[in-house]
Amino acid sequence: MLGLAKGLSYTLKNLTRKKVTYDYPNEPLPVPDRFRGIQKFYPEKCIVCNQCANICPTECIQLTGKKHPDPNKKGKIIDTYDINFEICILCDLCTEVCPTEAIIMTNNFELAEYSRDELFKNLEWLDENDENIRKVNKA
Amino acid sequence: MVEDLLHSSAGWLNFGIFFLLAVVLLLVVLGFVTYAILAERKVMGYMQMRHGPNQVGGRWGLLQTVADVLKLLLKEDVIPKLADRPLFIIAPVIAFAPAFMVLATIPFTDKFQFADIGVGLLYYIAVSGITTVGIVTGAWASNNKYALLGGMRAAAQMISYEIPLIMSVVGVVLLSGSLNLNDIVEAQKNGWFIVWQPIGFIVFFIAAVAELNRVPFDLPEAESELIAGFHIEYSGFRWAFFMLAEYVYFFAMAALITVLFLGGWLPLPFLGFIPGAVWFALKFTAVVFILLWFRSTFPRVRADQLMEFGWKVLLPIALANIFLTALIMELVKLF
Amino acid sequence: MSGEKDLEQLKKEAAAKAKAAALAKMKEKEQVESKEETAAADLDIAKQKAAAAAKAKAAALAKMKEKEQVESKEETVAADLDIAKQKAAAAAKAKAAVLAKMKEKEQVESKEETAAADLDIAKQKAAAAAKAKAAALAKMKEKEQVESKEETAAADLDIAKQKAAAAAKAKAAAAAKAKAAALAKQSDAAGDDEKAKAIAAAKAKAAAAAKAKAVASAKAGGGAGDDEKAKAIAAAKAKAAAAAAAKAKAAGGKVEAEPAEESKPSPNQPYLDKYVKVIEENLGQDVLEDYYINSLSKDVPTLVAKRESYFKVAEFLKYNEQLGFDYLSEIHGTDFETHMEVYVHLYSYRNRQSVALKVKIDRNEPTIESLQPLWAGADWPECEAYDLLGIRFTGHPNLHRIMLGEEWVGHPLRKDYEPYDVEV
Amino acid sequence: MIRTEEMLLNVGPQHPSTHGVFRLVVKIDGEIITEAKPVIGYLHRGTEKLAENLQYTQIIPYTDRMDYLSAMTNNYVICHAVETMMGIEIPERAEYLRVMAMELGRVASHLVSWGTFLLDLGATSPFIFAFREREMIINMLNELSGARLTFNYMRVGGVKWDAPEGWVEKVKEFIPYMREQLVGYHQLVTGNEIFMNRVKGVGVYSKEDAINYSLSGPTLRCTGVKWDLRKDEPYSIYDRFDFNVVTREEGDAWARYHVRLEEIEESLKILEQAVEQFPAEGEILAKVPKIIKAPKGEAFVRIESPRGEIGCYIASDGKKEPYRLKFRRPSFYNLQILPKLLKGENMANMIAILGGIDIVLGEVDG
Repeated sequence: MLGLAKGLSYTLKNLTRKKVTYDYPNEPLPVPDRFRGIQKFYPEKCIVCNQCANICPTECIQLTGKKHPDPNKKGKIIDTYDINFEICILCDLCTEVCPTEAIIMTNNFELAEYSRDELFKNLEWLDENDENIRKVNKA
Repeated sequence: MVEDLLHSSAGWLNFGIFFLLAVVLLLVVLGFVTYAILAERKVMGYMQMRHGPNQVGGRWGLLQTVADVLKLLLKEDVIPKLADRPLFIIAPVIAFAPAFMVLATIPFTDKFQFADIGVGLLYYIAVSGITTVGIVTGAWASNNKYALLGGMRAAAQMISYEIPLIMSVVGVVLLSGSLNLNDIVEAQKNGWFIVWQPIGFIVFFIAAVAELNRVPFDLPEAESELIAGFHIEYSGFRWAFFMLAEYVYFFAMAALITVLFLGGWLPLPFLGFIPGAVWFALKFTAVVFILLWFRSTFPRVRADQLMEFGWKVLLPIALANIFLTALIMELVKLF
Repeated sequence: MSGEKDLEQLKKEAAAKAKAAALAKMKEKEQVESKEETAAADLDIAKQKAAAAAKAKAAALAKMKEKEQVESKEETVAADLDIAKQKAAAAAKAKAAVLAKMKEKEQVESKEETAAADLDIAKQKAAAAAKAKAAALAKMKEKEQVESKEETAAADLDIAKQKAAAAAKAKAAAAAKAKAAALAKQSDAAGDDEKAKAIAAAKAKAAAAAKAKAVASAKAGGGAGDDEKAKAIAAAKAKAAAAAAAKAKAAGGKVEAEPAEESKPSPNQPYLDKYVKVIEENLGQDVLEDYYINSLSKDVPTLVAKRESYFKVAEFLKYNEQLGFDYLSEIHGTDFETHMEVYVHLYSYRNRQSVALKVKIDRNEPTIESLQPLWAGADWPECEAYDLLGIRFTGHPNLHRIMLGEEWVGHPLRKDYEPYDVEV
Repeated sequence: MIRTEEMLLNVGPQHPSTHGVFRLVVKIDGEIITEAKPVIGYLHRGTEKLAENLQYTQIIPYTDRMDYLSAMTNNYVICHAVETMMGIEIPERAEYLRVMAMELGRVASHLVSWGTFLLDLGATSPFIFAFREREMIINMLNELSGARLTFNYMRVGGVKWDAPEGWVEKVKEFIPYMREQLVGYHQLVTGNEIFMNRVKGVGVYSKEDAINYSLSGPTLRCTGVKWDLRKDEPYSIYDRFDFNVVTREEGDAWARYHVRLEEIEESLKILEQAVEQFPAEGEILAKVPKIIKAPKGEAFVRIESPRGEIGCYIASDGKKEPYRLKFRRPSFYNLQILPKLLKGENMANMIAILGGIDIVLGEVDG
């Protein structure tokens, strides 16, 4: 009986303790800066080196480049850039390999959609996703 | 008032009055159930350092249960193909009806009681046993193995704990000399029976928790073992009936404990100016709170240990309690 | 940039088709390296004039032939035969690879060097044989299989023609050395650049070629160690050289394991000696196929049992007083394409010692005794090996497809697994 | 004439107490189990097959998803295997970060195990309390690695991120807090008579059985085998810390419960020392080639995860992808003894036994 009473006193004490839950949808969840959320993409920085597409473990990044419009300049610029968030696991490897930090993580993590097709994000969407951008991207 | 009506001649008018009163009581009970569920969730939430419902109906979530009930009403009525249809449909009713019937004998105050019958206590215990029939019926009719196991557990548990439950109140009956609940309350003028019958109270309380199928004796619906036990195949309003029955019993049992051991509507000394109804409500709330407190603290008892505990511990103690009470009464009479 | 004109010339002559293919290939991420190797290897081959070499190689390849690989293999063989007859084909191929490489931004400098060198060779030769080239290109795309094949083939050729492969053949030596260096000195960060540099450097230093040759042949011995038949050929001639090379880091092959121990005795060597001694005393000399210290795996003593004595050895390991391996830590199978292997990691709580027991089994008929009667813990892992690799464990009480279900077609961890789809 | 009949009952794959998609086909006579047959594979994702086409760095996020309750140890085991093969020395600071991350993960994992075990037994509150503390750990690991569960934190040769500012202090503050909470846990549960009756003498197996069935971790130590890879085959820098290997002799669910709770205390001890010894500065990533290639050959390493011995076998042919990758997944091995334990037990004990083994289905199914 003593054990039962001890347990009861423990729960009774908790009645008045501070609540530990988050008021989540009403207040945004505080996340640390390193948090890996949905990517933000800077098309102007991209040099179409394909490293992000190569390192991606789930092969969710597809990109194509085109010749630089300015004939004097060498290299390529990005034409299309798609991330399929159905299979993206937000592992951070794409930002890790990117030599120009053209793709970086944000702290946004809400990605619920009513249709699977909407999880296929293109260059424009990723470009516009510019809130809560992670400050430090490389260790 | 009720007394007069009971003795008046049968007629449509009287029937109408009774019917109306019954509906009122039903609404009161439903109101209680609504807020008992809310209270349960709130108390558990607070004990677990969270808020509980706080979305529907202000920050206290006052309309949460209402919303839940509405949702249940709107749900599709699913009856499994291989279920025993008539029994499946009637089972929730069998389970719920007695729960409501027992409320008739409970004296909430000295004036507010529906049926002041001489064998009120016996009536309560006898009628409340019928619910188990409903549970077993529903369990069997569902044609589901988990449900069957839950139903069997419910039956075994009812049989094992009904006996200590009755035996433990025999002491009270001996002391008050009556089975009438009003008389029992009146007999506590000199001190509540929790003081005179501490052993009886403890046995009764444990057995009552078991009768209510509440933690730590919630074996018939043991969520982690049998998923939902006897009502696993029920959904929508049929399921709500089982829940309703459970919570109405919760209400009735808390009221019965108040009446039997906590002196019903009787006030504490020198506090007689507070009306009886308030006293009853306070004591009643205390009992409810303890049950909720148990729920958020204890793990579940195992089936075989439950049986062992009922037969090998509670029953002998209850019998000894009767013997002791009788002995002391005789000794008191002698001197 | 001196090769610029030559490049244009050659594009017209030989690389018209190859270029298109090479450009397409550029997008294939991981192939650069293997291409280089293939190209280098082909150059090596191209320098062999004798038709006998091609014959020997064809034989070696045929030995490794697996049923599912027939098609690609035939291509390979055909291509190689052609190459052996014509120098030009390989040169063109090399050029194609070089062109592909040129487009890679980081490597521009070193690659152009290589390209220039290659162009010189290419000029000497006749117009490219389009057919051979096409076959070679197709081959390049199958990176893994071809690479390993080429390695072995090239190595075999080297051995067969050790005299013929003179130091003057700087290119072959350079490629071989680069490869050897990359594989042997992994920890020294052998990046692509470094390898390219190695090619260039080795070209200049003809003297180094002889040494590189030895390394290459040593490695061939190691590589061949995985292959029973190739081993028979290679080991006979190259064993002495291999031991001398003593590339401990390439110790996957058994050939090198023992010399490696000599150079740096492992702390676990006494245990291995003890196990082997006890086993040989009690079960006879011929139960173990091989034994060595696996220096890559925290120096764990590794025993390779013979197929027929596997259960006997395992039983002995468990019940012998001095060994007492009462705990089975891990059992799984691996498909090595030439054979299946079952790897068992045992531990003795009494002696606080580990041992790894391996057994090679026939890939076409992968059947082996179950260890479940000895260690109850082998039950599910063996089911898993059966499910994913198709290894049948005889004497297992309940061998079933534990992960995928009985209706699954094929064994996914086999290297030749093709997903079965009802709708296709 | 009363006739009894045995029923075949499917427990799972959707069942609140199977901790995931695990199915158990039990034959019951009344409530007594006469035969139990576990069915697994519902969460099989073919990690080992996928890994054959992935570079070593790319495999690390996949390991997060095996034992998702202690992803740090999974991260570690694959990195450790590759590092062992390549002979890489890990910088000291990285080692300390790894150890701290792993030990925090161990505490979190045992907390979940504790909470769910009691939830299985019908007590709802401990689960919430355990998650309260776990949330703090997860927040710390989130700050460190950028994710709450699938950390993808370790790299071959070190770790991805250095400790953020103030992180080590947070760990330091957490240790006394957790100790205090542990006292509360014991108050709430350990002495509870109902609980003791539920777990004492339930699911007993002997030392010999445990070894024979290849059990590891708390399921092995509860029988009195003093075996912890951190102590007995020290990897990383565990030989620098002073801690005990917790064992119990009973071999029942009660012993397993105690071993786990006391292991939390030992982990806190390690954390305390790690915080003390944490080097003020230093590299967090060793010099490794840009493209990691394990040398030709094979290696099998094993380390101590919260659930037992997690091992990683790599057969490499010198390429940047492993030729064959195999994980020795402790839950998979630990679960094998279940049919034997369940024979003759009733339904309630079944839950207690399963909860006591503490499986993670992601790991069972690989």
